[in-house]
Amino acid sequence: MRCLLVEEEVHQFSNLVKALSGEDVSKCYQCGKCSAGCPIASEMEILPNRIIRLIQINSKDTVLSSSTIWLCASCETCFTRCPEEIDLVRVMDVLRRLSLEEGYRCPEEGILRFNRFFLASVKNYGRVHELGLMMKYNLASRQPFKDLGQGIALFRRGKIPLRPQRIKGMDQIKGIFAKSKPFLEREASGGGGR
Amino acid sequence: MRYGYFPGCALHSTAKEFDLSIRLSCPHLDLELVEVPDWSCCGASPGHMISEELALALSVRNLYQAERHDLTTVIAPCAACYSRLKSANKEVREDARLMSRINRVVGEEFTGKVEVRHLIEVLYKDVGLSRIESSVTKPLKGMKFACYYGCLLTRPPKVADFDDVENPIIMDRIVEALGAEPVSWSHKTECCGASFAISRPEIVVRLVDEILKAAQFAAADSIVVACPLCHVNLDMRQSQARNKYGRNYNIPILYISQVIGLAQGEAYKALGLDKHLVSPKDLLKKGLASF
Amino acid sequence: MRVLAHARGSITKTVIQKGQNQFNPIIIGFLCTWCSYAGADQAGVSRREYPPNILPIRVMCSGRISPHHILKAFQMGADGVLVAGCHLGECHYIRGNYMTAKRIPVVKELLSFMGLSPQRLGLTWVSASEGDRFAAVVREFTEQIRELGPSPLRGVS
Amino acid sequence: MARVGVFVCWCGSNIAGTVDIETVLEAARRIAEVVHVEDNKYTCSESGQQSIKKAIKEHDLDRVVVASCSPLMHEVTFRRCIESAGLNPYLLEMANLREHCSWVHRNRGEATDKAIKLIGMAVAKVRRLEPLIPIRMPVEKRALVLGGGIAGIQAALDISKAGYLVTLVERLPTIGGHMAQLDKTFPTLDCSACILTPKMGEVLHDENIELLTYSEVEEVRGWVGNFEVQIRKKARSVDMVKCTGCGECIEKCPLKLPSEWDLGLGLRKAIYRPFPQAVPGVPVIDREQCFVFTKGKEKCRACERACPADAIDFEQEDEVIKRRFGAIVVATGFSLFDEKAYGEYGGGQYKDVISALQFERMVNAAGPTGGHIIKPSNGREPRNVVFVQCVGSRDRAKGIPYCSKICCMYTAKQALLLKEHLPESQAYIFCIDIRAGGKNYEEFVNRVQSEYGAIYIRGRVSRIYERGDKLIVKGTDTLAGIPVEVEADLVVLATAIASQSDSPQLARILRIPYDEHGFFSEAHPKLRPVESVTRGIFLAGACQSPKDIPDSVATAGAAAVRVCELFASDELALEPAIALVDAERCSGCLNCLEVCPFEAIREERVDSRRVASVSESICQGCGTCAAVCRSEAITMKGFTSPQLYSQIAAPFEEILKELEVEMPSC
Ligand SMILES: Cc1cc2nc3c(=O)[nH]c(=O)nc-3n(C[C@H](O)[C@H](O)[C@H](O)COP(=O)(O)OP(=O)(O)OC[C@H]3O[C@@H](n4cnc5c(N)ncnc54)[C@H](O)[C@@H]3O)c2cc1C
Ligand SMILES: Cc1cc2nc3c(=O)[nH]c(=O)nc-3n(C[C@H](O)[C@H](O)[C@H](O)COP(=O)(O)OP(=O)(O)OC[C@H]3O[C@@H](n4cnc5c(N)ncnc54)[C@H](O)[C@@H]3O)c2cc1C
Ligand code: SF4
Ligand code: SF4
Ligand code: SF4
Ligand code: SF4
Ligand code: SF4
Ligand code: SF4
Ligand code: SF4
Ligand code: SF4
Repeated sequence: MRCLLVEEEVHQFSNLVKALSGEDVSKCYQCGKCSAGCPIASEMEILPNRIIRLIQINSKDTVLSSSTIWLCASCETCFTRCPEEIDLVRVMDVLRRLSLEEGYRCPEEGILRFNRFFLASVKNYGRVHELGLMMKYNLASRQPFKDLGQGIALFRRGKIPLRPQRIKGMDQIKGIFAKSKPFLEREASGGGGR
Repeated sequence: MRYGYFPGCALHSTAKEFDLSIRLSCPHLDLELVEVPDWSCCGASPGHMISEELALALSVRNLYQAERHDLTTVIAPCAACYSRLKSANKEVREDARLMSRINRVVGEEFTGKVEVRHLIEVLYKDVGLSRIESSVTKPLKGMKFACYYGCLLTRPPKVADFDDVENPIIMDRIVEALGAEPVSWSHKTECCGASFAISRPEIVVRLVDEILKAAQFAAADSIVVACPLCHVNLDMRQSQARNKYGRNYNIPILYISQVIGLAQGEAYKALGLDKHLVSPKDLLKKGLASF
Repeated sequence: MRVLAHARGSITKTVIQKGQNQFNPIIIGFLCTWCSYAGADQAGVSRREYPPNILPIRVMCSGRISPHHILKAFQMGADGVLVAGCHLGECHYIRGNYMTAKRIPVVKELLSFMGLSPQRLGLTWVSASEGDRFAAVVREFTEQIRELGPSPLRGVS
Repeated sequence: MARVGVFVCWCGSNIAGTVDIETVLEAARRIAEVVHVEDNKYTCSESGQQSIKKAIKEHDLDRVVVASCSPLMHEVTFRRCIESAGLNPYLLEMANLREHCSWVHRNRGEATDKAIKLIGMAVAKVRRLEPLIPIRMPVEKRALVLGGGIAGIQAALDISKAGYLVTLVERLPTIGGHMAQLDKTFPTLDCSACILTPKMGEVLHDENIELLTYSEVEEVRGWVGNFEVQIRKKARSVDMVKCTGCGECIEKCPLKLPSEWDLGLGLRKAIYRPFPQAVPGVPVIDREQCFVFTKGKEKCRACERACPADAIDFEQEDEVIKRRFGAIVVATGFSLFDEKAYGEYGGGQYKDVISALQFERMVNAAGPTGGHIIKPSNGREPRNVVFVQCVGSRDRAKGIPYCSKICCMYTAKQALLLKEHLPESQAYIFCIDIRAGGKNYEEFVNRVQSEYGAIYIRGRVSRIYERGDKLIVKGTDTLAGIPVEVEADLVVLATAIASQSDSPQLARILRIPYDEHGFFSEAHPKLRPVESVTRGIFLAGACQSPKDIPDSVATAGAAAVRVCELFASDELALEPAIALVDAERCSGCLNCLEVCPFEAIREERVDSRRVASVSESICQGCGTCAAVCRSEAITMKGFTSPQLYSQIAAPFEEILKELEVEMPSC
């Protein structure tokens, strides 16, 4: 059996998530509609509703080391249908960043690697160079021939340019990368009237 | 009608034919598209997964590029770009402090005087069905299209807000105006898993299989899309879906702009229809004798 | 943990700021018995917290409040006056609150004429079930008066 | 000099937990003209009241301030209390230390400070109060019951049995309400018609009850004891007196239209009765559809030719009736949430996704399918039936945060009925919780699972879509932690119990409050659950909150008792807090006459001078007149300007004293 509340205050983690995402996860009453519509649910070890539950009970480690937060495709299905209007996508974003920030191991290395390479491409060229991105990714994943058939087919149809396009305003892009911080603090909005 | 045009990375590579066909079909509708000068990537989902500020700043830079060149409306044909640009625009507009913070990161003074819209929204609302209808020279009689909107075009409703979030109909109406028959089907807004196209393709294959299956159930000849990411997945993964789930698919995936171009009498190659992995040749033979 | 410390620090800071050395205005609230007073009761029943600066006076209908009453409050040194009645169309006395709605702008003009900010006078509609709304309105109004600072008439007359 | 006693209440820890009572008592003692101060754990209790009475005698008090809860809660209690000690009951003022102070502030110092100010204000007012004598008015001993569902029926019968006259107004052509649409009812499974139709008949034949169906209330004026109500009897196009209810006309009518009563599952004619056992049995003509009204006077008239009683009357006009009532019972029931808001469930597009009420019509032997459960799309029997609970309820995003209370139970009932009708079928019920608090309710749900094999899945459905002639229902089993899909033949949505869409309009006509969801508000959720805040208007059934039949009947009975209580005395004591014109000061401008919402002010001549005069039986004491009188000639008893002025000034007196400034005079 795991003891839920060790030394920390019981609302610590959920308050943190709330402060960083602006979403009050305590409103969630575990109806499960988010998970029911999630296209990736069957690949997730922890369903989205359970991620929210685990935040409620301060289970930070379990949440931040789960693969779910990386598998979420940001498709917005859950948020669109959540009866409590909890923006799970925003919560997932915050969890991913927290997980990185605090040095948790990412169980979905591939996804993280892809994201990194993607952003590196943007940082270097201002745009994404798909061929370079795919090659780099496959090499790094030690599966250089993955999706090769498809890649060649696309290539043959002239859909994958060999050279990256580089934009003019690269200084600005570099500046944006240099200045951006991972978190935006938000204030939760108060109750409204009529 | 003059609009800013934000093609996004994909329309310069894997979705070239989307770009081609937009540039070809829009003049028939008096739509003048001006490419946003020196645009950069919107950051897509990796951007906001890593840093919200980064995601906002990358989008705002593009919006500023448009604003600076007096482009008051920007059309983003890619659903992901559309979603990023539109929600970034909304967020900074609604929060003056955030706006100045992001402007500091970008190093420009964006003021929020730009609207972000998707191509099909502009086609339906600004151009109008009657204008589209009157540009048709070769009605697409007898073709049954399943219009696929994907997950991000209508969601979240508070950001997108131009069509019914669960059962969008704009594209269906446009297709109808071209003389074709839109089928009513179940997977209009299901996610195709685009962001895992490279890192977790097996997820994409599963989701694509579901979508193709639903289109097949609805007896559609073809799926019409309005997003380059949806297209790549649905077009490229059909053989893998067959290998894995044993269903035989040969469903051509067409861009809405290609379909419009066809009805306007534009040529097969010019519209980039030869670039699809699942060739639409047979389909078009069935529908349009001239092809 | 870096981020957490940051987040918490700033939260504690604002709490402390709020508690101390703050101008504590006196606000007279005229509440109609059927809607607003009952709405304030509802706020109590559902434990909706708001600042203690408002001192409610119960009247049967917001239509009862004449300019004299409002001016009297300001004359005595009130920093703000909040008049609250039933939503328009829902007046227990059919249309007493329409009279109030007409009257308040006139009194506001009078206030600016006297050199008082018309923002010191508030008019709002709260129904008997809107405890949440009552609390929110009072929170907002108190904040507004706080920003305006003490009434220039406080302790003068 | 007045002799004021101040009684500070702890309310257990409700007040004393936040307000420092000692400090408050200390401060109260220092207020001018206060001669006695004491505290009490529970002032409203018998011993609390005794000690007030005792103090009045011992200290010769002539004014009393009770610093406790809201006057809306206990003013009456304490007025009675001081009256029994020989004081005029209107020499009381309450300071609201609970609802307006201890319950809404957390900081002890701040709350205590405010409590002291509130008491100061109350003392300031009480010193200037004057004795008042209630006005006596005769009571019209006839009750109006609005709405003829089970609640309205029950209330009307109960009042009538006590010997009073009742007018029952129902806007549909028949009484019965939703209960008449149901099949069997939980938890005992007796058939709805078997227990309802006898009561409907009783209403029809009760001599004390005047039944006005197809009628609506248009205007309500006046006050408790004397409501003046205008009722519109819509033209039925059938003469109620001549018609025998034989139904020949219906047979002959050629026009077939979707039946509202059967929620589109069945058809009705242009001349119709919603259902065969309708009360009254007289049909009505739907003028929006009937050929005579849509195509021309000489068209069709088949019903007229068929009628052996010569009862059809196309020329009939709406009739407007005026009546006086002493009390009103509102029993207008509920409506059902429209599932169109759920695009993810097909938004009302799929034929085989039906609402629970449609399911009721379907299982009802007298319903459109003769009691057969079918797939509406193809008429075949379903095998897998999925029930989805909380559709609309508990869904803030769709506008209804509350639980509809009865749908867990009726879903369980429907799963049971499904199995009884189709033994081969299987019920799957998606729920968030099973709420079955009530006598034999939990046991009922247990039986539905163990004996009837219904499978409950804890989780909300996210999506329903069609695949061929099946429906795919996507949910999660949150207990197992896995996503699940059910291939269903029929889906039944337990749609939320919502208020009637026009309840705000009705509330305005009646001048009663309603909550943000359109349900009428009770005066007190625990102690006055069937009374509206407005005296003489009572609430019964589901118009106040979602209720099942037992609760609807119980509240109807309770409301009836309240009405009878009112009718039991011949006279009613009315609030004396009304307007009085001082003819001496009155300038005769008649501004007051214009603004009075009740036309209570007349023009009069005093020494050939024009002055205003208030009729005390009409005046409701709103005070609007007083606020516009420039001559300050109108006194609002209980809320006079001097009283209000001293109340306004009180909190500043301390401050001014500290600053040593002169108090401005009133
Ligand atoms: C699907 C379903 C199944 C149910 N099953 C059960 C069950 O098994 N057991 C159980 O105990 N309960 C059940 N209920 C609940 C039951 O229907 C209600 O408890 C009951 O109908 C409430 O009665 P009512 O008289 O308050 O309201 P209603 O039945 O709604 O009656 C109100 C009446 O007032 C009339 N009216 C409305 N407005 C006006 C107006 N302005 N002027 C005049 N007349 C007006 C309406 O036309 C209607 O006739 C079920 C409900 C549903 C929806
Ligand atoms: C822990 C707890 C907390 C609660 N909290 C709440 C709450 O917050 N809100 C709420 O609404 N409800 C609450 N309730 C419920 C509330 O207590 C009951 O609804 C209420 O007390 C019921 O009142 P009653 O008069 O029916 O019964 P009771 O309160 O039980 O009164 C019955 C009386 O009858 C007397 N009696 C019994 N037999 C005989 C006899 N043969 N002859 C003469 N007299 C007899 C008893 O001595 C007793 O005085 C709570 C209950 C409990 C147990
Ligand atoms: S849908 Fe919303 S309320 Fe329901 S479990 Fe998910 S997050 Fe919680
Ligand atoms: S946004 Fe993420 S969690 Fe939500 S439904 Fe999509 S994939 Fe699932
Ligand atoms: S008088 Fe009011 S405050 Fe005092 S005990 Fe009774 S209910 Fe509580
Ligand atoms: S035929 Fe005549 S008597 Fe018979 S039900 Fe119709 S109107 Fe009444
Ligand atoms: S006149 Fe009207 S109601 Fe009568 S039978 Fe003809 S259509 Fe029906
Ligand atoms: S009664 Fe049951 S089904 Fe109805 S809203 Fe409440 S929990 Fe949901
Ligand atoms: S407003 Fe005053 S002065 Fe004028 S008529 Fe009425 S009571 Fe008299
Ligand atoms: S107080 Fe004045 S305005 Fe109000 S009802 Fe009485 S007479 Fe009319």
